[in-house]
Formats: sequence, C-alpha cells, structure tokens
Amino acid sequence: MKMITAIIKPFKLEDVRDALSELGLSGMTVEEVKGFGRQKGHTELYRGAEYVIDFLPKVKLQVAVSEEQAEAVIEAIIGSANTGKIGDGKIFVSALEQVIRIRTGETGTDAI
Amino acid sequence: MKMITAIIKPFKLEDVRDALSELGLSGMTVEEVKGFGRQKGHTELYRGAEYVIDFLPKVKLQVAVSEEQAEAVIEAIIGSANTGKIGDGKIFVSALEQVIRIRTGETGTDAI
Amino acid sequence: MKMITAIIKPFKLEDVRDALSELGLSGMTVEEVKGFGRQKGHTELYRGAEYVIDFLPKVKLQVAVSEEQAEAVIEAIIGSANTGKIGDGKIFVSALEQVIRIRTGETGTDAI
Amino acid sequence: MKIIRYALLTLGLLPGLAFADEINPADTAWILTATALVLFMTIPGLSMFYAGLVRSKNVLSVFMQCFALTCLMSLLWFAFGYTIAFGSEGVEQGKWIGDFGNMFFAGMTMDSVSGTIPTPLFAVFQMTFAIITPALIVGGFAERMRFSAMLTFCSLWLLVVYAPICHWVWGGGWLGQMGLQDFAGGTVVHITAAVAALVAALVMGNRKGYGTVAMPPHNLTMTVAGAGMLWVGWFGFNGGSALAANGAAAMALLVTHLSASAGALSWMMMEWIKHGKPSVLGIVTGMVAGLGTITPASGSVGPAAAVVIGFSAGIICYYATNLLKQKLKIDDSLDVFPVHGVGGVLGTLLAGVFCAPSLGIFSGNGFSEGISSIGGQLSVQAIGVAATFTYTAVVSFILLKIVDKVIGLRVDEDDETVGLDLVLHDERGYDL
Amino acid sequence: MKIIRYALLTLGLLPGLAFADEINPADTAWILTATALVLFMTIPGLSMFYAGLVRSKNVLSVFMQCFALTCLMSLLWFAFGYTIAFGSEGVEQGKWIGDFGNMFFAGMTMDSVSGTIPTPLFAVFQMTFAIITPALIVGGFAERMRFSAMLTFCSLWLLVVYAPICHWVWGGGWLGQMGLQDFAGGTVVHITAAVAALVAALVMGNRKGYGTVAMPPHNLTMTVAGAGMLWVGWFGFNGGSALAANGAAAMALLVTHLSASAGALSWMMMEWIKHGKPSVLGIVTGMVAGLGTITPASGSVGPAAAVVIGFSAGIICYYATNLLKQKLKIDDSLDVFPVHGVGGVLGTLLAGVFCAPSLGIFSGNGFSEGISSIGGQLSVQAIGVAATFTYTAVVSFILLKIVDKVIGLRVDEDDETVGLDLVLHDERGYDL
Amino acid sequence: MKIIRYALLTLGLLPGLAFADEINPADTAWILTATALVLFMTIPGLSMFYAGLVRSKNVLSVFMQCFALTCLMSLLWFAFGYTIAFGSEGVEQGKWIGDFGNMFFAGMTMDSVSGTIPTPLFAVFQMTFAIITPALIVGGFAERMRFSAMLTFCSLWLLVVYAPICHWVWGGGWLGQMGLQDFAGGTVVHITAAVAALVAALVMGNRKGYGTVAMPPHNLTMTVAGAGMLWVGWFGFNGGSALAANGAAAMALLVTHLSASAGALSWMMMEWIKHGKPSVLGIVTGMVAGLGTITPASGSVGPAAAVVIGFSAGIICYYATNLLKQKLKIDDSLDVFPVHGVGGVLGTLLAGVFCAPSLGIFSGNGFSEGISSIGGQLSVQAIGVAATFTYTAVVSFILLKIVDKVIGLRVDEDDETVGLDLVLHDERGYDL
Ligand SMILES: Nc1ncnc2c1ncn2[C@@H]1O[C@H](COP(=O)(O)OP(=O)(O)O)[C@@H](O)[C@H]1O
Ligand SMILES: Nc1ncnc2c1ncn2[C@@H]1O[C@H](COP(=O)(O)OP(=O)(O)O)[C@@H](O)[C@H]1O
Ligand SMILES: Nc1ncnc2c1ncn2[C@@H]1O[C@H](COP(=O)(O)OP(=O)(O)O)[C@@H](O)[C@H]1O
Repeated sequence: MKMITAIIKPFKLEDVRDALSELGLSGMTVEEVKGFGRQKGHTELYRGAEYVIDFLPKVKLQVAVSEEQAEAVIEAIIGSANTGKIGDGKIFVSALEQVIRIRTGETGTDAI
Repeated sequence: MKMITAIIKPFKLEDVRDALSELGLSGMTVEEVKGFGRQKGHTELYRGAEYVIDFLPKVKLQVAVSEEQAEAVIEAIIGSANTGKIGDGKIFVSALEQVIRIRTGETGTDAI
Repeated sequence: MKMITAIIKPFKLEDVRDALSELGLSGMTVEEVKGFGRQKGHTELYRGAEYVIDFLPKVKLQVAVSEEQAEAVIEAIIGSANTGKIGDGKIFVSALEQVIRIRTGETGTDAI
Repeated sequence: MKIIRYALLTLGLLPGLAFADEINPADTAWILTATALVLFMTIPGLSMFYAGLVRSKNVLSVFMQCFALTCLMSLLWFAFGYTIAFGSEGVEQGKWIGDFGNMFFAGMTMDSVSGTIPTPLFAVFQMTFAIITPALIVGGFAERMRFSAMLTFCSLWLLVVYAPICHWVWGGGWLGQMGLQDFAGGTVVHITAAVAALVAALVMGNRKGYGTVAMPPHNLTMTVAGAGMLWVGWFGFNGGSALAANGAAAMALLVTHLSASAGALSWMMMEWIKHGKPSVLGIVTGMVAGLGTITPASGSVGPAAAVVIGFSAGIICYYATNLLKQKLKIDDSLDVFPVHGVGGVLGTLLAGVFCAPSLGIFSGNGFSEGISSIGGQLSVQAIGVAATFTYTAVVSFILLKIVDKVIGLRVDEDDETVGLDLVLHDERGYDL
Repeated sequence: MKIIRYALLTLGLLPGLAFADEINPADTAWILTATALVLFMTIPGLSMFYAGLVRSKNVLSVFMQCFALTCLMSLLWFAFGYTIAFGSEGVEQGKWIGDFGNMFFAGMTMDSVSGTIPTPLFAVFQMTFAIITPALIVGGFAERMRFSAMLTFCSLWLLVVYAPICHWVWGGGWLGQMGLQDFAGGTVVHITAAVAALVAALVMGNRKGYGTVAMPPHNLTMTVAGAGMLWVGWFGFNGGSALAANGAAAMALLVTHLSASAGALSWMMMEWIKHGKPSVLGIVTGMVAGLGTITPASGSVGPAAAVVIGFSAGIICYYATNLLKQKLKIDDSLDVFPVHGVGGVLGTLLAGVFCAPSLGIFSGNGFSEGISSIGGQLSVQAIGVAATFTYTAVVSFILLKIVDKVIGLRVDEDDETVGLDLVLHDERGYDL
Repeated sequence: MKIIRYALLTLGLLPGLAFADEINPADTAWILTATALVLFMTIPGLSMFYAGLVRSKNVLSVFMQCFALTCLMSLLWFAFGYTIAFGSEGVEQGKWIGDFGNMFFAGMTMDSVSGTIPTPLFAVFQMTFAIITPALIVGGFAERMRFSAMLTFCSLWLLVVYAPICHWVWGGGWLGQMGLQDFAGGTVVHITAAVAALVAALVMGNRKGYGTVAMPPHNLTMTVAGAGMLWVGWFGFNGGSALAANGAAAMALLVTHLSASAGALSWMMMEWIKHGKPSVLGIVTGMVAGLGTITPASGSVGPAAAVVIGFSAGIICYYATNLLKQKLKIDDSLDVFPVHGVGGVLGTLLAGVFCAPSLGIFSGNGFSEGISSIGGQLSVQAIGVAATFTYTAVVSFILLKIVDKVIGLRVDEDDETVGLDLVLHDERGYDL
C-alpha cells in the first residue's frame, strides 16, 4: 500500500475531493499547514513595521491507497489541484507497511 | 524502527495516551486534523443556507517505536481508541530509516 | 529521496529555516503540533481547578530531499534547533518513493 | 411628544426655527447618552455583527469598511450632509432639501439651541444615524468590493440619497409635512440602506462560488456579541429619537425592547418548526428584524402592539430571507434586504395601523395631524415607503454604475480567492 | 433617598400608588441610561463572561441560552411577571404577590408615572433585572442541559420564584415592609439565581468527565472582556436602583466601584498566596464577588465600608469556590453559587451592619424605619436571606423535577461528548 | 461653561469650595453616565485594544495588567490620590498638592456637593481618569514586565506623578491658575502616560528579538473592537469633563467625534500614499491620535478647528511612530508615546491657537481669564506641556530605577520566550 501526501492550495480542496470521490475513494485526512517554497509570500504592515511573511497557507491531504490505485489517485490530484501557477504544491508518495481499521481490526487494503 | 500513525476520535486521546504510557512509551506527537470517511458529517444551517459538513474533527497521533514495540503499540491503540462505532479511525504503519534526538545527537532506538 | 521530519521548539523555526536556506533549500512544509515527551508541561489553574497540561506546543517541519542532501540537512537542523535543553525534539527520516510537482508534473528530485 | 415632534416637523420648526431659546439639561443628558449609544451600534456593534458572518479571510475588510465609513460619513455630514438634511436656523425649509446655511456647521455655536437641546448635540446625534445607514449597506456587497469604490459610492450616496430623504421625513420636507410617522428611521434608515444593499448585490453579482462553496460564518461568537451591542445601542437610536427624556422616550425604549424579544423568538420558532433546531444566528437575526421593524413605529405604538409587530417581523423576514437566498439566489451577502428592508417596510406600514388610538390594548399614540383613520394614515405610510424605496433604488443603481465605470466595483477573481484582508489591507485578522 | 425608597416600599407606594403626577426628566434620563446598562450586563456582558469559560464545543449554547432567556423573560415579564411583582397603580399591594391589573402592561401609557419616572420606564428597568437573574443560573447547568428544558424551567421559575420574591422585597411585600435593606438585589437577584444554579447542578449531576478530564476555559479573552462589561453595566444596576439622578445614585455607584476593586484584589491576593501566581480568571471572579456582595448594600453603606465588604467578599467567595469544587465536588459549572450566592448572603448581612450611622468612617445611611440597632437590622436581613434562600431552593427543586419528568433535563452522553453547539443548534462557534 | 470651569479652577473653587449647595439632577445624570463611559474605555476598551496587538502568548498578561490597575488605582485614589489631587472642601488649595483632608474619602457623604453634582460622583468620575492613565502606560512595557514590578511602579507613579499633576491643572494648582486650557487631560492624562511609557521602554530595553523577529498583532479583530469602545467611551471622557449636561458638553462631544474621524482618515491617507494600502490598524491608530489630540482642546475649540486638529494629529503621529520605530528603534511596544504623547503635546498647543475667538469658522471659546492673544495663551500652554513632560520624565525614571533595584523590572529571557501568560499567570488565552 502507499501513502499519498499532497500539499495543495486551500481553495482547491473541494475539487480534489470531488476528483477522488469519482475514483471511488471517500476516505482521506486533511490538515492545515504552512508552506514555504518558490511562491512568494506577502508583506504585512503594522504601524510602520513591515513584515515579509514567507509562509503560505496550504492544505496537506493524505490518502492511503492500494498499489493499484496509486497511479490513478496521483493523476486525479494533479488534474484537480493544478492551476498552472507557482505554488500549486507537491505530491509525496511513500510505502505503507500496514493499515488497520481501529473499529474492526481489519488490516491491509480492507482497512482503507 | 516504525512510525505508527493513528487517526482517532478526539475525545479518545486521553485513553490512548494512558494506554501507551502503560507500555512505557511517553513520547508522541499529536495534531488536530479533519477526517473524511464513511462516518457521516453533520448539517449546519445559517439563515436558510444549509451546508453539509463532511469532515469531522480527528486527532492524528504519531509515535516512533522500535520494531519490537510496534505490535504492542498497535494493540494498545486499538484497545483504547475503539468505541465500536463508525469513524473510530485507522492506524498506518510505515518504516522509519532513522531517528535522531536533536539535543544529544543520539540516533536509532536510543533517540526515541 | 528522503522525507525528513523534524519536531522542534516553535521559537527555533526561524533559525532552522535560515540554516536550510544556506544549504540552498527553500521548500518545506510546517505544521503546529503538540508534543508529549520527557520535557515537563505546566500547570494551569482555573478557580481552584488545577490542570496539569502535559503537551507542549511544537513545530513539525517536513522537507523532501535527495539522498545526497539528507545528511547535510539533518546536520543543519541539529545545528540550528539545538538549545541543549530537554524537549529540543527529534528528527525522523523515511524513504520517499516519489515526488511530483503538481504544476508541471515533474517527478523525482526535479520536483523538490 | 411624538405628536409634538411631528407637529414641529410639519411646521418646519425643527431645527429650522428654534422654538425655545433655552436648553433642557435633562433632555441634553439623555441625548448625549443616546449619541454614544448610536455610535456604539456601528462601532463596535454592527461591525462585529457583520464581521463574524464573513469568512476569516475577509474579517478585517468588514471592520475596515464600517470604521472608515464612520469617519468619512462624519466629515461629509459636517461639511454638507447636515445642511442638506436639516438646513439652518431661521430659514423656512423647503420640500426637497435643506438650505445650505450650515455647511461646515458654520452657523453652530455652543449656545445654539434646537428644540430643547444644544444644536451641536442635535447635529452629532443625527450624525450617528448618517454613519450607521451607509454602514448597514456593507452587508450587501461584503467580501468582494474594492475599498476605494466602496468609499466613493457611499460618499455620493450619503449626499444624494440619505441626506435628501432625511430632509423629506425629518428635516421639514414633504413626507414629514404629509404626516408620515417614522419615529426613528424605518424609511430614512432601514429602507434606504436595505434597498441600496440589494441593488449593490445585483449590480455586483454574487460572490465567487456562491451556492456551491460553503460560506459559513467564521466567528459566530463575534456576531452574537455584536448583536447584543446592537440591541443595547438601539435604545439610544429609538429612545433618543424622542429628543427628550420623557414618557415618549421611555415608551419608545420599552416597545423597542419588546419587539426585539418577540422578533427573536418568532424567528427561533420558525427555525425550530422548519429545520428542527433553533440556531444562535437565527435568534439574533430575528432580533435585528424585530428592532428594524419597530424603529419607524417606536414613537407610535404601545407595548402590546410592539409584541405583535416584533412577532410578525420575525416570521416575515424569515420567509423573505429564504426566498431571496433559495429561490432568487441573490447574494445579498449578509441579508440586509430581507431583514432591514422588509422589516422597514413592514414597520412603517404597521405604524400606520397601530398608532390608532382605539384598538383596546393594542392602541397607540394617535394619527398625525389632519388624519383621522387607519386608512388615511396607512396611505401616507405607503407613500413614504414607495417614495423612499423607489428613489433609493434608482439613484443607488445610477451611482453604482458610475463608480463601476470610473473605478471598478469588484476586486478581481484571484484577489477574491485570497481574501480582501491581505489583498486590500496587508493584514490578517488572527494569528493565534 | 434610599430611605425614601424604603419608606415608599413600606407604604406600598411604589409603584402601587404614584406619589407624584409629574415625571422628573433628569431622573428619567438616568434610568433610561441605567436600563441600557443593565441590558448590556446580560448581552453581551454576562453571555461573554460565561461563554468564554466553557469548552469551545459549547460556546454557542451558552450564548443561545443567555440570548433566548433575554427575549423570553422579557415577554413573560410583560405578560405576567411585572404584575405579579409590582401589581398596578392605585391598588393596595398584598404581602405575597402583586395584583394582576398590569398583565400585558394593560394599565400603562406613555403618561403613567411611577415615583418620578414614567411607568413604562420603571417596567422596562425592572425587566432587565428579570432578564439577568435567570441568565445567571445558566452557569450552574452549562454544557449539559437541553435547550427546551432550559426554556421551560426558567419560564416557570421567573413566574413562581423570581416575581414573587421581587414582590416581597421591592413590590410592597412583607420583606420590604419589615425593613429589609436590599438596594439592588442581594436577595432578589443573587441569592435566588445562585440557589437555583446550585440546585440545578445537584439535580442534573456533574458534567461527563468532571474531575478527571481537564475542562479549562476555551477563551479567557472573551471572559475578561465580558467581565469589564459586567462592571460597567453594574453601575446601571446599582446606581439605577436609586431610581433617581441624585446623591444616592452617586454613592451607590461609588461604593459599587470600590467593592469591585477590593474584591478583585483580595481574590488575586488569595491566589498569589495559595498558588504562587495570580490569574486573570481569579481577578475577574473576585470582581464579580465584590459586585454581587455590594449589590444589596449599595444603598446602605459608605465608601470605607464598601472596601471592607469587597475585600471580605473576595476572600470568602474564594474559599467557598474551593470548598464546593475540591471538597464537595459539586459541578456548579461556572461557580454561580460560591460567587453570587455566598456573596449575596454576605452582602445582605453586611448591609445590616454597615448601614449603622455611628461607625465613624465606616458609617452608612441608617437603619430602616422602626429599627434602631445593628442587631435589629441584622435580624431582619437574616430573615430576608433565610426566606429567599429556602423558598428558592424548594421551589426550584420541584420545578426541576417536573421538567425532568416531562421533557428531560440533560442531553444524552454522546451528545454531551460532541458538544451542544452542533447537537442542539447545528452551528459551530469558530471557523477561523 | 468651560470658561466657568476654568474660572472655578482659577479661584480654587472646584471642588475645594462648593459654590452651590444643591445638586443639579440633570448634570448628575450625565456624569453618572460619563463615569460608566470612562470606565468602559479601560475595561474592556483599552484592554482589548492593547491585548489584540501583542502576541498570543502574552494576551492575558495585558488584560491582567489593565484589570489589576483598574482595581488597585481605584483603591489608591480612594485612600490618597483624590485628596492629593483635589483636597477637601472648604480648604484653600495650594499650588502643588491638595490638602489631605479627604484621605479614604473621609469627608464625603451622599449629600456632599461639588459644583452642581454630588461629591462622590465627582470623586468616582475622576477616579476613572486615574485608572486609565496608568493603564495607558502598559503599552510601553508590554510583553516583558514582571507583574509585581508593574503594580509597584504604577502605584507609586499614581501618587507622585499623576495626582500632583492633576492638582496643578484641575485641582486648583499653579497651571490651572495660570490659565492652562486642558479640558480633559492632554497634559494630565496623555502626556504623563506617554512620557512614562517612553521612559519605561528605554529603561527596560526592547523586547527580545525586536527588529529581527516578526511580532505582528495576534488578533486585530480584538483591537478594532476595542478601538470602537474607546471612541464611544471618549464621549464620556471629554463630554463629561464639562461636568454638566449643557452646550459645552455637547460641543465637546461633537469636536471629539470630528477629530477622531479626521485623525483616522488622515492616518489612513498617509498609509495609502506611503505604502500603497490603508490598514485597519492604521485607521484605528489615527482615531486614537485624533482623540488624544482633541482631548485638551475639546472645551476650547469649534467643529472646524476640530477637523484641522484631528487631521494634523493623524499625519504628525504617523510620522512620529515611524521615526521612533524605524529610526530610533525604541520598542515603545504599542506606540504610546508617538500617539498619545505627541498627540497630547500637539493638542495642548493647538488648544491655545484655536481657542481664539476671532478666527472666523475656526474660532473657539476664548482665551483664559487675563489672556488676550494667541501668543499669550500659547505660552501658557507651552509651559504646561514642558512642566508636565519634564516632571513626569524625571520622576518616572527614578521610580523605574528604584523598582528595578528592589524587585526587578523584567522577566528573564526564557520566560519572555515562553510568554507571560503561562509564566506569570498559569493560564492560556485561547483553547479553541
Ligand atoms: N522540499 C520540500 N519539502 C516539503 N515541502 C515542500 C518542499 N518544497 C515545496 N514544498 C511545499 O510545496 C509548496 C509549494 O511549493 P512552491 O515551491 O511554492 O511551488 P511549486 O509547487 O509550484 O513548486 C510549498 O508551499 C511547500 O508547502
Ligand atoms: N484512505 C484513507 N486515507 C487516509 N485517511 C483515511 C482514509 N480513510 C479514512 N481515513 C481517516 O480515518 C477516519 C475514519 O474513517 P471512517 O471511514 O469514517 O471510519 P472507520 O475508521 O470506522 O473506517 C476518517 O475520518 C479519516 O480521517
Ligand atoms: N516516540 C516519539 N514519537 C513521536 N514523537 C516523539 C516521540 N518522542 C518524543 N517525540 C516528540 O519530540 C518532542 C520532544 O521530546 P522530549 O522527550 O520532550 O525531549 P527530547 O527531544 O529532548 O528527547 C516531544 O514533545 C514530541 O513531540
């Protein structure tokens, strides 16, 4: 199994979720994170004190999938999160050794 | 070493922590996340505008453990986070190549 | 490729970021987390009700790097996040099978 | 007292001609307080009420709009607005606008008297009304309007919509002369603001994603705190409109309170019946409906009628809100029109009913001079509603179109996505 | 003035018989303001104070309870409460309850006079007291009560507990006649509310997890902002209870302020000594203790006595809070009883001491008519405390049991875990 | 009236000698209200304004400082402060400090009269000024001062800086006698607080990381809500300083409002020009500048002059803030000096110009007795500024050094990193 982690623009979350639903994937876990990268931040001014804020609000989305689904999920995320502008984010793929559903104790792809 | 990541119901955090303490594990890292899954969300109504909120507040808990501890930790989490109702969450297990304690530079299981 | 995850003290974030910048790394993702560990928490008192708060605010920082960079990045984090006091945090290293830049579809180290 | 007040207006005496050359210190004490209360309604009251309802990324933009309007409308009122609305002492006031003798408060000293209070006090009390009215409009175009366009539109609007209508009703103009009962601003304040908000919502179009993306309030605790402040401040708004510390002020305060309570509860009841659960946002919205609706009637009616007025306000504004949002799909973002507009119309009409002196426990304080039946009074009230509604709609539309051409009303799409706080003000509301 | 007031009460003159047929505009101006201030205490004051203390998932439920009570108690006061408490003009008032001549404010017009102010003003001023008293109870059953049960219980409670006791003390009833000095509501407001809260906490049981799970306040900034509003509003509560703009009002305001200050500091001092650090929640709680305690005494005592009263309030209520929480483990969730109840008892008794005219710098405004010693006054005060305490405890218990049977007082366990905001109101407080 | 007031002060009549033995109920009504409004400025107003500006980890420490000061300054004012500033009735007041006859308000009863209001009311109204002045200083040393050191310093400061200067200007002392026009506290309040804040910032040093680490406000919604409360409360501050409900109070309220508006807009304009965008924090800071600056002048000038004063305040304080922060790199953390100090100086001087009776539309209420030219008045104003500035600077410096030696002014570095809320108070502001 794979854990697919995507860092995306917050307002794209709905679109990505819809795209994943179409693949029949309804489970995922989402966090609010701050991203640093090539995309420029912004300036804030408070009574003459200027701060350059480099971090940008991003959403981190994690989906555990079976090997077979991985490719399709990645495609779906790219397709739905892409705006063509810098800062669209990244997808990280790593191996998952085990998945367990707490309620039932099911393991492996059954637990996803 | 393994990284054990559990998505649980927020009000179960205390129980899980206690269960892990009993195993002699005191270190862990916790985040507030939003979960999408089979468990139904709720409806919110604001002046005639009804929103279905699918995401649910969950807690994500990460514990780095040695190979030997992994099984016991997983059992402990299942035992303490289980309510038998949908939405109890998942446990994800992945490999950890290295752990380092920043303060001392210790590595491997010593650093956990 | 490696995913390097560091749990550090919040007020060290700036220093760590600077240290990574010096290595030519500008991308990273940051989250606010709560840490439990050896470092003691604090007591809060509300009208005679005393609560021991064990968790401590920490920052979790994730950087995807190529194999070659990994060592230097770890060194840089240790160097900049270290205060010598308990609770300085940990670094976790795990394998990354794939990285994709959403905007361009680039993969591998090109995508970092 | 209300009758005295209408009489004064009819005679063009207030404040055109001071009918007393001595102030009453007790009336002065109360209107000093009432002025503070009405300012309190806008900042922080209304600004918190509104700001809690938008998304977190636009929270400061709403505060900024309310705050900047408070300042700018004050200076415009000082410069031109007041004299357009009320003219100057000793000058016979015309039907349409006041004379220009009080530009920059030129004719006003510490010793000037209007009615029984110092003229500077009358001017600043009225100034707080000239502040909150444009601030109410903010709800119609929230989360998408350019700040500069907002300032420009509201400035023009104050001078060509609010000030003249204020003259018509309270400054000795034609509606007041006709006997329109609008004690504290059902037409002058609520209808004008709400119609402008609706027109603005239509001209500007819906927020990006409206109807598909969830846009829940980001901080209802702020909204409900602001709602409490509005209620408290409204005592100054309606009670102060008696311009004296007397039985009329007391009764205005009492009926205001009862109508707010009834409106809140009837809206809550509607939600409980229709949706199964009552909500905080519902109850406070019903409160505003109850308050807006009693406003024109607060000098005309008694306590039992106030409960009826409030109760019907909660129900009717509830339906109006659902209609606008679910059927017409108009993004009057913070529901200014269905609450203040529908409430203002309803209240102005009901004032014409419940002012009647012979309705038993529902009796009020009597018809305007020269009017002797509910029908007669109602037709005057209807004319007042129709005139202010139509005039505001037409002129607001024209102003918006002009400002759109010259400056552009909306921020661009990407900026709307990022949020107005960062884009327009380089600030964020929260960094907790 | 206080003496005049007690005299009036004793004679059953207020407002049963208007003793003047003309209002005093200055008194009217001040009571108009005081009414706004007392409403301000409940919304937003108390609701913010309380809401900040609960967990984030229940924040709106607290606001909702305070807000809905504000509305519902107002209408009930209008319909029945006022006439139960104060009856109607020209009718000799009985010992136990008022006559029913003022149901739906039937006998009240703009020109009615009570004392030196318009009757509608007296009625709405008293209405704000009838609002805040039930709202105070909310602290006892926070985070677990069903909304419908809450509305039902408080409605019954207003009519069968609050209104009669109000009559006993202020409406010409037996306690007032006996010479009880309770200027602004130590018995009528604080003891009744606090005893009801304690009984509710006992009948309903502790919150799930109480004592094992941490339940820290979710937003102390909200609580301390609300505390400031309470302090400011209390000037209207105590100062307005003079029902006139005179030296008595001024002195009431001054002693109120001093007692609040002293209570806050002595509670802070206790924490500093016992725990090593002073806390924000501690200082504001001490302030409330100081305010609640001076309330009955605010028409009786002078400034130096007020400092003593406030100071002892902070210390005694501090110990009472710890006792209830740590020893008795009663989940009076927001500490209504140890602060308001203990404070109300303490203040009512101390009023009997410090009203004495011959205590040097600690002298007060004198004993009630027919009483000539501290002992004599104290025994009247003790009777007042005992009577209101016992009556409230018994009747509240019965009402709660009835409501529990008919509707059910508590939400179920799972709902308590999820939180009342979502479960009862389909809303969330924050979406930052 | 202002003239009457200055005359009274000059003659040492206020309140040293009561010139009337009967209170005016209307004046009493207004000053009761004004007292509530001024307290409202500090809690919750100023405390929210300030607390929103610090970092989340220090939010409660700021609330705690403002709240504890409110309480402690009140008791000190009661014990010694009032009598140092105003002395006691029937005693000729000296040039430097009042007589000690009113320690613990010993000579004060419900029937005492000062001017046309009850003495207890005058005392508590002035008490609210003695509260807010030290509370303003909090902005200078925010986020790093020890709580105990703060209490000690401010207590000493109230008695040896504020109370004497208050006597000089308002209590019958030398500056008042000389004819200084300071209606509501440009020198007494704003200059003293701001100079103390600047000295404290210099003595204590900058916050750790100042200039390198970003320290943005953690909650601007709180700040802007507090700003609205400050504005509203300021009506009581300046309007109440007339000590009567009359034309002078009305005019003071009006000019206060106009200056706030103008100051807010001119600061906004500066940001728009210099930075390209106007900010919420900018507009509210300009408002405070406008309010602080009009304060001394609010009894002296007319509406047109008020607009000029406010407008220049916004611009000059804007530049002063940038100078202090960017060039001098002084960490007067919440900008007390450049806003209140510069504004206080500016306003006190401009009062000397715009009080002139012959400036056409910019005319004011006349020079002080015995002065007949702008030059003459200006030199008195300049002496007032110089004297209060210098005296405050020197004595504050000495006090701070003493407190630093005895207690230590700053928390240690690690504690500053963790934040004062946890370290000093064992609490957190938010747990959302
Ligand atoms: N090496 C990295 N490790 C972890 N996260 C990264 C890394 N580089 C970028 N990110 C995340 O991806 C986001 C987008 O990256 P950015 O360089 O701004 O644009 P792009 O995705 O178009 O390359 C960042 O805000 C950050 O959250
Ligand atoms: N495929 C997945 N990848 C990542 N997280 C998941 C996935 N499926 C579920 N989750 C997380 O687990 C939580 C519980 O899942 P859900 O389907 O609601 O119930 P259950 O755990 O009983 O199967 C979700 O809220 C989500 O946070
Ligand atoms: N086994 C673990 N798994 C995951 N995170 C851990 C683990 N142990 C510690 N941590 C994280 O590291 C932080 C610091 O750990 P702690 O034991 O306090 O000090 P130190 O880093 O000096 O060993 C903790 O607050 C927690 O966030």
